[in-house]
Amino acid sequence: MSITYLEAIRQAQAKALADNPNVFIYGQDIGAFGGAFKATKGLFEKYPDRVIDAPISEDAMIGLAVGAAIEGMRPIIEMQFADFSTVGFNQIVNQAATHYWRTNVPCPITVRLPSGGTPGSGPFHSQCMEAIYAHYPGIIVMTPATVEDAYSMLLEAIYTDDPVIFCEHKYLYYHLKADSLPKQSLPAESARITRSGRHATVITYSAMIHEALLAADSLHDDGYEIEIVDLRCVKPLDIDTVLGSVARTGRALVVGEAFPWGGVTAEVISRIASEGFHLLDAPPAKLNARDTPIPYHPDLWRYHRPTASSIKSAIQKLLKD
Amino acid sequence: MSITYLEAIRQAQAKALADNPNVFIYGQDIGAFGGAFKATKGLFEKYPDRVIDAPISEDAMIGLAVGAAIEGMRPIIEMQFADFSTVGFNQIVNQAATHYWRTNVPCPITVRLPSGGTPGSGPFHSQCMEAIYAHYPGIIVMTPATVEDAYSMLLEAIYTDDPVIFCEHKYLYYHLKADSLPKQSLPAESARITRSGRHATVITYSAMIHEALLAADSLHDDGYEIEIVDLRCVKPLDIDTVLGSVARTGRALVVGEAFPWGGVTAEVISRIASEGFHLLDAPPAKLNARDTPIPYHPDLWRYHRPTASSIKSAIQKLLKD
Amino acid sequence: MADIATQSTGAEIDLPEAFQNAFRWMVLARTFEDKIASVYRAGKIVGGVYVGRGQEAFSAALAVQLNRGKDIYAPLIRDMAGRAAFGEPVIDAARTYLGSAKGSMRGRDGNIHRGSPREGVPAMISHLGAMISVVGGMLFARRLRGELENSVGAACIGDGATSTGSVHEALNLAAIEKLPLVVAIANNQFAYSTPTSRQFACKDLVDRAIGYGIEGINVDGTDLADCLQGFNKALSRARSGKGPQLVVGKLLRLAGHGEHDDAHYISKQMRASSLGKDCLAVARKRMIAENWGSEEDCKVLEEKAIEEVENAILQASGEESPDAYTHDWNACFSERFRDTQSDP
Amino acid sequence: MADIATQSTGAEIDLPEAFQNAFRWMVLARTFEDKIASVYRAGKIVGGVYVGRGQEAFSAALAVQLNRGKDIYAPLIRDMAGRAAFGEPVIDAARTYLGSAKGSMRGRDGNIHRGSPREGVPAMISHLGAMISVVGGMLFARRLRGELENSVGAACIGDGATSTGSVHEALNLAAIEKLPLVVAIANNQFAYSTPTSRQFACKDLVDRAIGYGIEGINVDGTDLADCLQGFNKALSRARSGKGPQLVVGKLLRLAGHGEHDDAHYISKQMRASSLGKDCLAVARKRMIAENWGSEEDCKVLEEKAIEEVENAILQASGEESPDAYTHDWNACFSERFRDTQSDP
Ligand SMILES: Cc1ncc(C[n+]2csc(CCOP(=O)(O)OP(=O)(O)O)c2C)c(N)n1
Ligand SMILES: Cc1ncc(C[n+]2csc(CCOP(=O)(O)OP(=O)(O)O)c2C)c(N)n1
Ligand SMILES: [Mg+2]
Ligand SMILES: [Mg+2]
Repeated sequence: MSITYLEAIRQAQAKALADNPNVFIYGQDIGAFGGAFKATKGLFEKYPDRVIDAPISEDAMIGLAVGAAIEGMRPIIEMQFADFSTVGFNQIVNQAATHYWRTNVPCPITVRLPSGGTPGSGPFHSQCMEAIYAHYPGIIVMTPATVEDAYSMLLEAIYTDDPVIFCEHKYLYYHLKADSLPKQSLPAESARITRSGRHATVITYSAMIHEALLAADSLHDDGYEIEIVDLRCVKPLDIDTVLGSVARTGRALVVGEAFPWGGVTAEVISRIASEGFHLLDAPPAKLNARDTPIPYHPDLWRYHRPTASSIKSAIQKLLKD
Repeated sequence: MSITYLEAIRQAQAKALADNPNVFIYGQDIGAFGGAFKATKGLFEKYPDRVIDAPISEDAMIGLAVGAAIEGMRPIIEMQFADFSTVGFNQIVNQAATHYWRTNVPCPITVRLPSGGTPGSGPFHSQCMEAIYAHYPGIIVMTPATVEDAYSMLLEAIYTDDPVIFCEHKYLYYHLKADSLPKQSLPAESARITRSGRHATVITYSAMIHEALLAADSLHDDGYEIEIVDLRCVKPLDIDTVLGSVARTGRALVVGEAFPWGGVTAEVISRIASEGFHLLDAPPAKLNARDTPIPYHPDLWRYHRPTASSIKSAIQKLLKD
Repeated sequence: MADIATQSTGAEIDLPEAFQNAFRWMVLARTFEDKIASVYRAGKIVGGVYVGRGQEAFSAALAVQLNRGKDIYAPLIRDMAGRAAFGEPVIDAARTYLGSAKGSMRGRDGNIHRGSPREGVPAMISHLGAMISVVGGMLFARRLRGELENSVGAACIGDGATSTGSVHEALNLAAIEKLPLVVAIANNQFAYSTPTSRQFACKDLVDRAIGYGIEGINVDGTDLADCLQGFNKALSRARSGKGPQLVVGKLLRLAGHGEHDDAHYISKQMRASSLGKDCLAVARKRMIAENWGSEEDCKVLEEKAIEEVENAILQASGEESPDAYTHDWNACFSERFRDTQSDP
Repeated sequence: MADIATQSTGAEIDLPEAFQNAFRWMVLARTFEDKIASVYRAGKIVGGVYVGRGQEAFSAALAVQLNRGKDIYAPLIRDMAGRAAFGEPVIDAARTYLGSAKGSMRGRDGNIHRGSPREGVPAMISHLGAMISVVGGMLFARRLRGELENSVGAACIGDGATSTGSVHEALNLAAIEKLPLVVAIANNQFAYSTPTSRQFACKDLVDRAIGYGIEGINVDGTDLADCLQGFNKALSRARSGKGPQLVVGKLLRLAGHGEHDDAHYISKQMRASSLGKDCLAVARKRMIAENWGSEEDCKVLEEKAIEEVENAILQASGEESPDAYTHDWNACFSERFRDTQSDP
């Protein structure tokens, strides 16, 4: 049997619906249609009351989820694309994120954001919004990079008593496959050493893990062993695992698919520089998408986001520093 | 004559309205009432067609501004508080910010965000959103810290052919005074050495400049000369001025009033670490607000945001490193 | 009461009882707000003070017909009367205004930003319109769990807030789901300084109802009896499965937007018009005229209110402020997801 | 045409002329979209293809009554017919779909995300509802400058998008400002897979008009003549200062949401109902029946359309893609505000 990243997400939701009557899913076209990406396929048939089509009202969708969470439910909200969550932004960062701190009543909602670029998706169906949400206190932001993590972290998200922004990468939906779903897993808040090495560390997450792996493979042929840290959760950051790796390699490249100003890469570098300065043998480097909207044309898109080849170049530069 | 930061903002708008018939101001209660903070006081009386009360519709307000900008106008949108711009977020980051890149037609809108904390303002009337907007390509983010800058940078914002998020600090509105308005000024995109020193550099912006100045004053008594860089514009960042200062002092503390994850402080540190690593004699440090919503109670609030005293401690720590 | 819907399914209201009940909370609210405004003017409150002067009848008339522990009530900035009627202790208002660590918001939020969501009172965020869908979600959850029975959710909002997309999405969603939601729009003629003519162009806000396929009722917000009857209809309809109800009360804000605002922009004519009647004075007169209570009864009520308010302010003033050093600075409930980032 | 407003101020329409004109663009749109769908199925288009099959009459009827260079037209995803009628060259559609660097979006955006704002055609962003206030702003600017004269702005939207707060805020704002805005709602019964019953609960979307204090018109979206007449009324009213107009067209999406979608969720009954009539076939029949054009004329038109479309696709396919290396990677117009951050 082979399971895709998308199927893992579907199965995590199926399991949560089966195990806990307080779980429900709310989103556009997620009912009988099974969702724009089929992440909820077949779930409506089994749980017609708890897999519910929403109107095109992202603000009210999040508001509804918060209200339901107050009453003890564990709503999962599917945004059709991460990019459309901007419309629900206020309810996420001001209503959901502040709820526990203000009222002492937890707000366990999971907002699934189909994120990231695929060829031809253009400026409004490709965005990576993890940094936007991570900036706000009270929100947990998960960015799974593997089929196993998509499954286990989504289940953790659903059972977490805080709002979780779950950034699932659309490029990985069909591209990534595993043999089976995990029975056990690393806790969501821990980063993972995806590949061990000793010449440099690449710290990244989500789809960029796979570009980094390709870059590392290719550098292996040149005699370099590149360590790769998968952040998994970008808020909170498991900085100990990051620093542990940098302590071994002395060199850090942080890669993100999001826009270059600020964001996860800046936060990670700033943490490394502040907390692990003396571990560094060379200036830490970062690599992001370009500072423009995400282009539609595949030829532009490939050059807009980091790729195995631009990561490889960045590592080579880092190794020379 | 003595002019407040708020009056400078009012006068910049008065001048723009007088000089250019394409300028108009749109916002809630900004007409006859003169605005929640009186930043448009008296302007409606002079320009009744161009100082216009808006409904409570932040999304449509920004949309209207973009449409008007397409037609060659130079709208200024006043958000009643920065915090409410979350409701216009989609139109800012997806409509305005992408407009030039997508269509080749510039979108010269200025969105004024009364920002930052004052005692008793609480979680929804105190926020600093500069990092949220700066993350998006196509947006310029200004954060003036002085009366003179409030004036000259707002005029620059209005005449800039790109969307500008203008973060004016509410705490400075009445607290800050100058003798007169500037005739000439440093270009908005340049950082400024607000105070020169040689033992360490504090890089900050907006209201925190004044806390940093107090900290520096106090450390001066202990024999330390602290240099202070006022970023002025946080996107783009004038990293050359920052690095120039760090080259002199070897030590950098970056201070921001915003939430700690990501944001301006992380971006500046990551740029210093990447581009100026060898200038550093000690790990760069950052100081932000705490990772919770902004508390209402003044006793909590004072402890939530950085203050002269917490900045002083952070510098002292940095000097020992 | 101009009832634009065709039929009422309401159980008849016991008007004298409801009236007396609501009147009591109106008096308490007015007394508290007069007091808190004077505390504010004495410079003893940090932040703003927002009062519901002139809106007490509309506010109390709704809440007095709700049941704490069963219904949901989402007040806004001018609903001191409704809050009290729904069972919020005056001491909590005093504590929240005065920043006592013992208030429901523990000093983290202030003034009218208070609530106790687990007891059916969501704590408003400032962003106007944002609470209605939250109430919708609470009702939705109860129905999903089969625990809705005939409870309702009520959400309060102003005329200005009807311009927000949030209100639109929430009302539309509630209509689709046919939730037992009553939305009370206090049309007090102004949103801060902005008159309704700059806020909407429809003849009457109640005309929004048809566009959502829901029922709408207009009431005279200065007349407690009309408010009681209008909400009674709306609530009975909602409880009996007829879906969302819109109740629009016409009245005038008899105060500034906040206590910092002198409301000079409200014209004398408008103040003198029938909109400008003081609902409390009107109700008091009616009480006595109908013999639902004597002049003496009213005085006793008023004195008791003063005593209760004075005590509450005194008590809250004497209580400790939150202590920043021992405060729990964690925005997340889950310990394992707390950031290790060192504190400033 | 069920006209819920009381009076028309419309100049009489020259129906035969308008009909012939609109029909021509309908044919062109259908021909282009059939072709682009087949190019998509051949795997030659990256991203999605969204067609307006069944909506051409409603789309063209509006745009054919607008004047390029004077009016504003904000099409959405199913407005190929309207775009063509408003003067968008077919080659631009082909280029944008096929990623030619010469398209108006220069490969930066694709498929239906195209426009030329300086020529009165804002380029839609994907976020539904967001374009209406932009059109409002364009009109607002023109009026401020005294350049409005009797021009109008038209914005297209679907039934599903009416659930967005954005549409609400924009309509309300336009009503307050009494802008000459015509909002065309193509109620094609579905938002992606979601039927209107899960999108709104009002009897008819046109009932939203009264809540904004604007005029509303219903038209039969499958009937070109009715569409032409309805829009004629709305446009004349808007041009003559009567403020925003809402025109709702009832029709059925005769395709999937995008070409990847087989629309299995649209029932046979609905397809067979009068909503499911193909507006193009209906219009063609009427043309001939009224003797506004012969069978022969129609054939010529259709053949010319095929030729034009084939040429455009051929030409666009042969054009260069944008070159990432020489591309101008700057999101800001102002050079001095460009970040010095080194490129990846
Ligand atoms: C989204 C949003 N924009 C702006 C504000 C600022 N604001 C607070 S109260 C207010 C006026 C509200 O008017 P209305 O809804 O009529 O209520 P009222 O104050 O009259 O009771 C405004 C504009 C806000 N709270 N939320
Ligand atoms: C704010 C927002 N949420 C979700 C989407 C995803 N989406 C794209 S088209 C569509 C359905 C639109 O339905 P409708 O408005 O009826 O237009 P139609 O496709 O039927 O022409 C949805 C949900 C979006 N584009 N914008
Ligand atoms: Mg009001
Ligand atoms: Mg539709």
